[in-house]
Formats: sequence, C-alpha cells, structure tokens
Amino acid sequence: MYQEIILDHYRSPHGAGLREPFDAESFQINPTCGDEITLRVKLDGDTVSDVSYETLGCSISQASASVLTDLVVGRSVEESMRVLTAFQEMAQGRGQVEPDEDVLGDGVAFAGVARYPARVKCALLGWMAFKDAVVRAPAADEKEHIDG
Amino acid sequence: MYQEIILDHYRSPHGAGLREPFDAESFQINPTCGDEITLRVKLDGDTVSDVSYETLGCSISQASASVLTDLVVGRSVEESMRVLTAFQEMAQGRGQVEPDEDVLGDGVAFAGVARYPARVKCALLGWMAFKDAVVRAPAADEKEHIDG
Amino acid sequence: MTALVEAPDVTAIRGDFPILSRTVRGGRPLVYLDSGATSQRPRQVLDAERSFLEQHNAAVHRGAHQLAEEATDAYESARARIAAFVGADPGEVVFVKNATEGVNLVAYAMSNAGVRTGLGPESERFALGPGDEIVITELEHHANLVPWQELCRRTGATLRWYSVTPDGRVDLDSIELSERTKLVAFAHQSNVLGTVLPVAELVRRAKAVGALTLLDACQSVPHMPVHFGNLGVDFAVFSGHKMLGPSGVGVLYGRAELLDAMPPFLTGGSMIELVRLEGSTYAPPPQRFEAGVPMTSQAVGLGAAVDYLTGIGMDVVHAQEARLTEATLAGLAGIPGVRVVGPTTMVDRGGAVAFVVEGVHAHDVGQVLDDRGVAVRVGHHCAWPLHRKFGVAATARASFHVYNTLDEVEALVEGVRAAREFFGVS
Amino acid sequence: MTALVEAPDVTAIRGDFPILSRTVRGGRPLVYLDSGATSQRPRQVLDAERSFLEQHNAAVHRGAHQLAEEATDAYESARARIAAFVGADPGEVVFVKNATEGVNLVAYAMSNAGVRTGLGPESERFALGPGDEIVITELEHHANLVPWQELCRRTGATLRWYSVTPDGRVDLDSIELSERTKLVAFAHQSNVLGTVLPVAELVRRAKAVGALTLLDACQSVPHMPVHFGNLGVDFAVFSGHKMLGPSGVGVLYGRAELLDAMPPFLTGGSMIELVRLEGSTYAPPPQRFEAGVPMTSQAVGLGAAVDYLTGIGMDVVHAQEARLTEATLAGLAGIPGVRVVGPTTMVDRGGAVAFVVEGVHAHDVGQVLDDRGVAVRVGHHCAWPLHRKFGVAATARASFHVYNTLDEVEALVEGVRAAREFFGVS
Ligand SMILES: Cc1ncc(COP(=O)(O)O)c(C=O)c1O
Ligand SMILES: Cc1ncc(COP(=O)(O)O)c(C=O)c1O
Repeated sequence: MYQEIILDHYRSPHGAGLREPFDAESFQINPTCGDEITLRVKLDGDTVSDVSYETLGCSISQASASVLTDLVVGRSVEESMRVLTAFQEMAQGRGQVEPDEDVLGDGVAFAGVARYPARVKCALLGWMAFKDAVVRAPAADEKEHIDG
Repeated sequence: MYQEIILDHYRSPHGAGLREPFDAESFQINPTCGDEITLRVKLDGDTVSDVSYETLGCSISQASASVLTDLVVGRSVEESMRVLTAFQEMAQGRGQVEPDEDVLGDGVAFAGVARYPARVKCALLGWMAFKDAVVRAPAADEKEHIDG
Repeated sequence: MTALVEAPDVTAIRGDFPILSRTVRGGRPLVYLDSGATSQRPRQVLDAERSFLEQHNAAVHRGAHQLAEEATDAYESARARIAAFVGADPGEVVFVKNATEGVNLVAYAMSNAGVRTGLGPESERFALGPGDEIVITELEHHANLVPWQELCRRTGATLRWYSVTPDGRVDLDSIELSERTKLVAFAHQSNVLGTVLPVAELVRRAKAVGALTLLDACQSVPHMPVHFGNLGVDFAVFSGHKMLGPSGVGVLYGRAELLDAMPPFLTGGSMIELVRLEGSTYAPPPQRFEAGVPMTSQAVGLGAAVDYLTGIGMDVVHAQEARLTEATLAGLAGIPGVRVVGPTTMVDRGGAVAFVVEGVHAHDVGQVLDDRGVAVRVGHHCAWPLHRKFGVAATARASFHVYNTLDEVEALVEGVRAAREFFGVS
Repeated sequence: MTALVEAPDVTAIRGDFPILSRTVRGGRPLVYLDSGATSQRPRQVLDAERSFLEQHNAAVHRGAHQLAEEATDAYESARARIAAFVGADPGEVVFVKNATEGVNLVAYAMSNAGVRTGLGPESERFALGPGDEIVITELEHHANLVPWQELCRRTGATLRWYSVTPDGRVDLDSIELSERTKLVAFAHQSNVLGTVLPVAELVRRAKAVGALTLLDACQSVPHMPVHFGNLGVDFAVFSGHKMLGPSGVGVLYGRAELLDAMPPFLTGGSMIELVRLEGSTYAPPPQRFEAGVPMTSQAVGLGAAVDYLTGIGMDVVHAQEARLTEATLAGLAGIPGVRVVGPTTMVDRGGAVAFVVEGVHAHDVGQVLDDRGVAVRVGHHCAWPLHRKFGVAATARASFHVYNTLDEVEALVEGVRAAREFFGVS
C-alpha cells in the first residue's frame, strides 16, 4: 500500500498550508479516527487557481491531499470533477478498477489503498473537502455580484 | 398430567360461583394466556369460613381452585397458608418434590403439573388469588371496628 | 393460486433443519406448528454464522486490520442482500435486535423530534403533540400497539384505531383519518387471524392526509414476496427469527429521505460524527441508528437465511404455506364445535390459523396436542385487544413455514379431535 | 500480584479458539490484540449456541409446548449463571443487545419517569428536569456519554464531568456533587487508558448526595472478578461480545428495588401485564425490560462463556492479562518516541495499552502492524473527548484476553519498531 510516490508526497506535501485569498473553505472529519482536513479553494473564473489545506491525519490522507493539488490546480472545475470521479472510482474499486495514469498522474499510486477498505476514507478525505468547497464557492456570476 | 382427580374437579368444581358475604376479593390474571380468576374470602375469626370464585381458565386452573376450597375452608388462616406453601412447593418443584397427601389431599394430583413449567402458573392462579385476598382481608380487630 | 407454483421438495428442505428430526414427550416425532412465534433454522444459517465466527469475527466499522475489514464486509454484504430481498436500498436497512425495537425506534425518534433543542428543521415532520393522532388497527400485535400508547403518553397525542369486523378484516370505515393524523401503523398480516391487510388502500388514505405509514411486516416478509418500495410504505419492521434466521436481529426499513431527516434513538459509539463533552453530532443513516457493537454474526446469519429463502423462492414458500393453511381450514371445519377465529377462506389470508374448541380451553387443547408431539401456541399471542374483541381469553394457533407437511396438518386435526374426546365434549 | 496466581495453560486455551489459528495478509499468523473492541469465542460457546438451536429452539416465555419449555429453561438458566458470575440475583439481570442499549435503557427510563401521566409515585425518584445534573467522567466511552447528553437534551438537565489528570486518573476534586446530582455514571476500567476507577469512592460520594450510580463494566467484567453487589452500584452494564460470548447480547444490572420501581423503556410483547387499546400495565422486572422475542441463543451462548471463564478462573484471567500488560508497557518503554497514553505502572490498571509514536500517525502504525499480522485498533476508540484532552486525534491500542501470549506482545513491540523504521523516524 505504501508506494514510494505516496511516501514522497507524505514527506514533502505539495501546496500544504492555508492561504488567502480563497472563495470557499471546507472542513471534513473522519468520524472513525478523528482525522481532519481544512481545505480552501480559489477559483479564477472557471479555473481552479489554488487549493490550500491543513490536515491532521495519516500518511495516506496527507499524501492524497498533496496529489490532489497537483491534479486539480490549473484545471477547469469540470475537468477537476472528472479527475475526482476517477480517483473515487479507483479508491472504492476494491482493487478491481484499473486506474488511468493519464487522468490520475501520481494518483495511481493509491490504487493499492483500494484493497484496504478502512483506509479508503483516508484517501478520499481531501477530495471530499475539495468537492464540498467547490459546491460552496459562489458561482462566477454571483461572485461578480458580491465583488461588485 | 390430567389425573382423573383433576378432571373430576374440572367437570364438577367445588365451591364455584361468587357468594356474599365476603371479607376480601382478589382478581388475578395470567398475562401469558389471559386466564382470569376472581376469588372471595370470608373469614370467621381466624377461620376461613368460605371461598367463592369465578374463573375464566383452563382445566388445570379450574380444578386447582376447586381443590383449594376443599383444602382451606374450615381451616385456620395459618394452617391454610401452610397448605398453600406445600402446594406451591410441589407445583414449582419440577417433579422433584414428593407431595404429602396428608397435607394436600386431592392436591397431590397436581404433582404431574410440576413437570410442565408453562402450566404451573395455571395451577397456582387460584392460590395466588387466595393469598392476596387473605392479605387484603381486614384483621379481626379492624373488622370489629368496621362492623361496629 | 396454489396450483400455479410448483411444490417445493419438502423432504429435502426438512433435511436442512436438524431440530425437525428430534422427538418430544417420550419419543413422539416433533410436529412444529409454531413458526409464527419463531421459526427453526437450517444448517446453512447455522454454518454461515459459525464460519463467520471461526474465520472473520471482529468489531465492524471500527478497525483497520484485516479481520475488521472482513467482518465489516460480511456485515454490509448481509445488509445489501437483505435490502434486495425486501425491495429496499442498503442504506434504508437498519439492523435492530427485533421488530419490537424497530417500532420503538420510530416511536422514540418521534418524541425525540419533539424536543427541538439542538435539532434542525428537517426533524420537524416527526414531532407531535396534544391534538395529534397516531392510528393503528384493533388486530395489532402488542409490539405495534404498546409503543404507540407510550408515545402518546410522552407527547399528549391520541391513539385511535380501525376496528376489526367479525370475519377478521379491518373495517376501513370505522374511523376517518385527519390532518392531525401523524402516523398510521398496521400489520401486513395478522399473527392471529392470518388476515392480509389492504396495504395499498391504507397507504393511500394515510398519504391523503400527509401521515407517515409504518408496516409491521413480521408475518409477511417470512412468508411471501414483499417489496417495500412498491408497497409505498414509509417504514417497515421485521424480525430475523421468524424467517429462518437468528434471534437477536431484525430490521427497520425506512425510506432514505426519512431516515436522513430523523433524529436518532439509541446513542453511543459508531452513530456519531463528532463528539465533544458539550455536545455531539450524528452520523448519516443507517449508522445513525446502530449505536454500539451490533449483532454482527446475527446479521450474517440473516443474510444466509435470505439466501436460503431466495434459493427456494418466496412464491414457492407462499404457495406451500397456502396449501397447508387450506388443508388446516378444511380439517378443522370438519370437527364439530371448532371455530376458526379469522377468515375461513383463502382470500387475502396467510398461514396462521387460530381457533377455539367449544368446551375445551385453549391451554387444554394445546396440552393434548403437545402430548402427541404437536407444538402449537396457546394464549392471546400478544394480541390481547383482538382476543377481547372476539370474546375469547385465549385461542390455539397453528402456524407454518415451508418445512411443514400435509401429514403434520393431519396430526393437528387428529389431535384436536382427541382433545374433544379427552374432555368429553364429542 | 501477577506472581500469586498460577498461569493458565494458554496453549490449551488457544486450541479452543478456531480463529486464532488462522493467518492473515499473505500467510502471517494472526496476532489478535483487539479484544477490547471485541473478543473471540471458544468452541464451547459456539457449540452451546448450536446445540441449543439444533435441539431446543423456540420462543421463550410464550409457549406451552415442550420445546418452548426447554428454551425458556435454557434462557433462564443462562440468566441465573450470568447473575451469579457478577454477584447479582437473577431478577437483577436484564438482557439487552449490548451495553450501549443498557445505558440508553436507564437514560430513557429516567426521561420516561418525568412524564408522570399513568405512572405511580415509585417512579418519581428517576425523574429529572432543569437544574438537575447527570455526572460522568472525561474518560467515558461514547456509550456512557452520548446517551446522557441526549437525556439532558430531553429533560433540560445539565451534564457535568470529573476531569482526567495527565497521568490518566479521574480527578475527584475537579467537581463537587450536589443535591441536584441525580446520577453518576462512570467506567469501571477505561477502554483507552486501562485505568481502573475508584468505584468505592465514587459510589460513596454519589450516595452522600442521594444520587444513583451506573457502572460501565464493559472492560471489567470480561477481565477480572467483579461483584456488583459488593461494589454497591445501582446499575451496571456489560456486553457479551467482549467476554468470549456472542454479539447481540449484553446485560443491564439493576438493584432489585430499583428495577421494581423503574418505568419501562422498550415496550411490546412479553413486557406487559394487561393490555387494552386504552392503556396497558407492565410486568415485573426483568420481563418489564425485555420486550419482544429476546436474543435467546445468544443468552445461552453468554451463559456458556461465563461457564468457560469460571472454568479458567477470573483471577487467573486477570493475572494473565496483567503479565501481558506489564510486558507491553516495558516493551514500548524501550522504544524512543513512543508515548503510552494512560498509567505506565500496573497500579490500578488493566490491560488496554494506548500509545502514540512520534512522527507516525496511529493509522500508519496500525497499518504496518496489520501487514505483519498484528491486529490492534487505531483511532479514538469511541472516547473522543479523552483523546482531545490528551491532545491527540488518534492512538493505537493493544488490548488482551486470556488467550494472548508474551510472544504476541513481542510481535507488537517489534512491529512498532518496524513502523518507526519504515517511516524514517528512528
Ligand atoms: C468502556 C466501554 N463502554 C461501552 C462500550 C460499548 O459496548 P457495546 O458497543 O458492546 O455496546 C465499550 C465497547 O465498545 C467499552 O469499551
Ligand atoms: C405481527 C407481529 N408483530 C410483531 C411481532 C414482534 O416481533 P419480535 O418479538 O421479534 O420483536 C410479532 C411476533 O412476535 C408479530 O407476529
């Protein structure tokens, strides 16, 4: 399960820390173990321009958040949701789903986690926070409205 | 279980029906089957002078009430309680308690019931009503007080 | 109808049930006609539980080690198969210890909803108070009666009931529902009369006034194909032990949207989201309603029972029981002084046959039968108001499952004759 | 103390537990150190349940036929043996599905007592309202915390708690009880810290203000000799699955006089005296608190578990676990960066050892152990406020039963070393 890529992300997480400005923040918790993540999303029009986060969690949840930032920052919201779906399908696939490296990049390293159901939630914690934050982010037109 | 003596008492119960005067009445119900008895006691000083009853119940509970009247009417309250204890010990004795015919008379026919735990309550229903009624009956001195 | 579905191989089925080959009362073969109280269990169910316990046992939804994962998988797989069996989604199936707990769960969640502190607006639809009504029927088992009496005691609401007609049907004209009716709770099939209730019509009437519905499916799920989704009920309950499964496990079904909005009942571990000493938040359903370490191996056993029943086919089970019921009704009709309490034809009727024998108390009928090895239940069968309605303190009741035979029905009928003879009423 | 009691024949004992000889994660022998979550079951318990189901299964307290009598006898005999095991009378033992239900039972009975309609004056002592207090401790399992939060939500009473000291003891000076304290609920032994609480002193203080006491004995009854009568508590709860018995069964103990006066919780069949549609009366305890068909075979299995434990001797069990705990504390003390959360000596301490490894999250420690076949639990172990108090989100916890060995402790200690190496913190 502990692929070298996962351990690398865990030791040197990408995009860690909470940054301003942001459009929405999500706090997620894993009730079975108490692990937490606070994650912020900044959108630029339809593009995810920044994801910043603070986590209190295991290597899997930390590395997964790190990979998440690599995979979604710079993408459109729609594209990032496709990546999220692919990641989720792989993680919940019980080792039966063949991950697509073109879509998931370093994320494919988490394929092994799928065989440890208790850890799937760890791998998804950041992604659930991302999804939630995107939903909470004011839509582009609303935002102009607020900004203006 | 159905000794001939039990069937005789069931077919021709002794002392059945509710009579006046009485000192106390008890209503008992068997919650598992809904069987009921209403039983009245008349005391004459320290002596049980009458027991009358109405039952809605099976052959065992009816025959047992019939045997009860035979065994306690004319006895002192104290003696009748001794009979009651002996009857109860036999009924709850799971067939291990040798009944004393001198004390229990026709009551010994119920020894077989002790091997059918679900029917023990049937055999005891009337006796519990008798015990309760005796407890409720005003003590001799109170009674004079009330009567006077 | 009985002719359309092929008969099961009852001999083979009986071979799966070790207890059915034992003898009672001095060597008489056991004739078990008390499956309405509790059914017996096939080897397949016993084996499933045992192999779970010898191979995979661990606390579910709690551990990260391999056994804990395997145990959780077995538990959730059972939930999914049980859900499919009754036309529900897995998230709509809450494991409870028995149907009684399931009814209490809804009744307590409703009074809990009335204590608004700390709850969101979504729970408001479950709250009730003075002037509101809970409606049941006169034929309910105590499990679907006393919890509602207690809910009314706690909230000041009023309990009302549809009465029962002399032929054992629910009289739909006996009361009118109103806007104040919050919930209508009723049996799918009476455990005494055998009557199958008009679920669609009762649901229609409840919906028309905006009331919730709760179906007591204790005597239907074990005996016929049942699809809660299609029936359109909001809640339903049933017990494992009546459907060839373990005791200590039952199911509360609730429509997803309702479980989602409903406040919890039992609280403790595994049903929480976030716990602080100052206050806690709750997990989503079904976990919200499953506090503490659950009846794990029992859920696995119930999953195996559902597989076993599916293997036979619930239509086959139902047809077999119909054959037995029809034969019982015919056999008893041939004995003078025997009165069946409940429908005497097979129209909207399942396999519980309660009866009284003129001049012989139900206990005595049961005893004579028991001495011949025939096990039936005697008493009020936890439906005391219904017995009062029919003017009897107690009835004898024969009830069936797919393992029973026409020979056993014959033994019952012969035994009833013998009881009349013994007590000299023939 | 460990020296005074002879060691059990653990090899023979392990032979009774089929699951302990299985392998995990690619052929590694299972090292099961998660008995604090749920224990494993010996053949004797599995056989007792199975032979009950193959020979005597029927609905208890309901039928008059032979099977029903035998089933009732088996069920009540189990109750009597379990009662004797914990120093109680049979009538003081109520079967519940798990300890969580037991705590909820008392909490709901108390709010039910506050609804005075239809209740007698004897239930008044259980009623509470605004201004009244429920007192717990900061180390409680959610099962002995959330139900009291909910009781307070329902009644307007206030929840207060004894805090925990940095060395994992209850700080008896942290709060004062008052005349308004209605109930003090506390664990006998912490499921995280292993701390054994000063029951006598807590009971003395509660009694001094007229408060009731409830003991969460989930982690004591399975591991040491316990006598509720001598402890002087009013109520106590424990679960079957933690004491080599089945899941789906637990016990609420209540002093006879209290159970007698307490209003019911779950209602339905078998707990009633008289039922009319207009209202019902309740049966005496313990039946009053056992609505519906109970977990029959599970009670029988728990009876067998108690016989099994008695056969070994609870002092022997306790001494064996003390040996294991001592070795674990010593082993972990030898690893840099490992901090035990809870007492580090054997004084007033039982066999749950929670720890954190600096630089390695508990989940990761657990995973490395699991890959080596060592099953421990990771997380907050349903004691979230306690973890918060110690400033950690999660710990790893090793916990034992009589079937564990010193070699298994060694495997744990080696595994923790390996986790540090793997994550590069050594
Ligand atoms: C101290 C303590 N209390 C209560 C419980 C709850 O027990 P159960 O989940 O069996 O209801 C547990 C175990 O989970 C425990 O360790
Ligand atoms: C119609 C009906 N409802 C409810 C129940 C209660 O089921 P349980 O005792 O398993 O909770 C029963 C059986 O006893 C029943 O027949």
